[in-house]
Amino acid sequence: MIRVVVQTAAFDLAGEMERLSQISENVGGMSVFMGQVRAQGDGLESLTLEHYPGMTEKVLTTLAEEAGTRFSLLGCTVVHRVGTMRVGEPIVFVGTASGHRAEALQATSFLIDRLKTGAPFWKCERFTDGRKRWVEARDTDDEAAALWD
Amino acid sequence: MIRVVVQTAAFDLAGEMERLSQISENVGGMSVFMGQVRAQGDGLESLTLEHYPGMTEKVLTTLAEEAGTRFSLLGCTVVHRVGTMRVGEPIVFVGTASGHRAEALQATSFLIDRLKTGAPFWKCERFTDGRKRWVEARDTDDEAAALWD
Amino acid sequence: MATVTILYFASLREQLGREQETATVSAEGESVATLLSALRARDAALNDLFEQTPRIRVAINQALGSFQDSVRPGDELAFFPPMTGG
Amino acid sequence: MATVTILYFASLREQLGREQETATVSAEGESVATLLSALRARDAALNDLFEQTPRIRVAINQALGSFQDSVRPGDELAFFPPMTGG
Repeated sequence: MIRVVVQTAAFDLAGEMERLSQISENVGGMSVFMGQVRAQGDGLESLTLEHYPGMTEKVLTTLAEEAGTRFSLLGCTVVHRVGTMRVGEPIVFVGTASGHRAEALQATSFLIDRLKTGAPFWKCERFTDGRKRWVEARDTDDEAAALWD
Repeated sequence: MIRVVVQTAAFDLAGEMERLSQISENVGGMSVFMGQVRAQGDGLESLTLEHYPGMTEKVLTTLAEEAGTRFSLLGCTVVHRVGTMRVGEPIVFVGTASGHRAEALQATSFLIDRLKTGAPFWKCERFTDGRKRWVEARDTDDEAAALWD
Repeated sequence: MATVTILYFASLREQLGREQETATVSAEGESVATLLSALRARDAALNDLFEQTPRIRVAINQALGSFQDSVRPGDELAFFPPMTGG
Repeated sequence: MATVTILYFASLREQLGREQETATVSAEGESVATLLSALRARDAALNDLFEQTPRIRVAINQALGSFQDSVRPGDELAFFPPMTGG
């Protein structure tokens, strides 16, 4: 019921959702979060995501297992892209399926909040003028993750 | 940016998500909730959804507008099916797009909580043995909706 | 004739065996409760339905209202049980 | 020889100009902090990097750890800045 993937290719949104929705006859609600590269009005062209192969998969699997137990999930999928993505392109897919809506919605929030600060990914921004800059971690992300402790 | 549809046909999940994700270059996060007919171990075969044509669209549009303002959304889609749906079939799609994840996630919860008790839909269950039964409103749904007051 | 349209939905519609009817109201308007009393006084089935069904909701011109709200000629009234969408 | 592998990620990797190296540790194990002090004492670039970069994290065998944790021969150590995924 847990599916964790780290890949460079864009993900198959419809396929991922179809899989989750059909994982059990007892699925009553599915919740999905998708993050994508956002234009920021400062000439951002693309993001390059680096990760720690091996550790990434372990952390995401542990997070998905924790979500599964904590929110009684029937299914849980995390797909995270690495490599270079342009503005408008998807970065991450988090999907959960459960009997009732509250569990699925909460589990998705939990996963994306925890993933942001706990999974070994790093974003480097590239701008149209050639500059590049490593994204700095935000305190608000740490606070959001800590709310689930 | 608001899209409200009441229809008998199954919805185009991938199309709805694609539309939301591309609604603006400033979209950083998209959140989706999908509700579907859940097997309940009691021989449920299908749900028939009745609604109040005219009022339904008004209520859903008002809800979507409120969500848009309250959570600074860039896009908001509600698609609700009516008619008869078998176990495993989708009933409702709620999708929101915003600059940051928290707004999108909260807006989706708000919409589905409010829609459950505030939009004029009624579910009638049909069982394999031929019985039918109107679904009773649950106090927990009223409580969930009231949390957003 | 000053009339309002009355709609019934879901279990109310089914138990009553009709989905729509017309009723006469005064031109100055009267409350939903007053109108409903008059209707129930001359329709035993409607009276039974309202007696047996808890938490019936009313909508006036496609917006949720209360039984104390006024009804005016031309209004569309609807009665239904608590909603169960989503 | 009792060695550990050390990996550097993101801005650390980039500023240091390498992504991996090997270091010798005692068979009984020593803390990450002790090992790091020894490495910094003989590598000015590494010393500068740790002096200039706030909040560097450490992972031991692909799990987040602390600078007080022990390192043993064969371990995989990684240093990186706060994570920014999602």
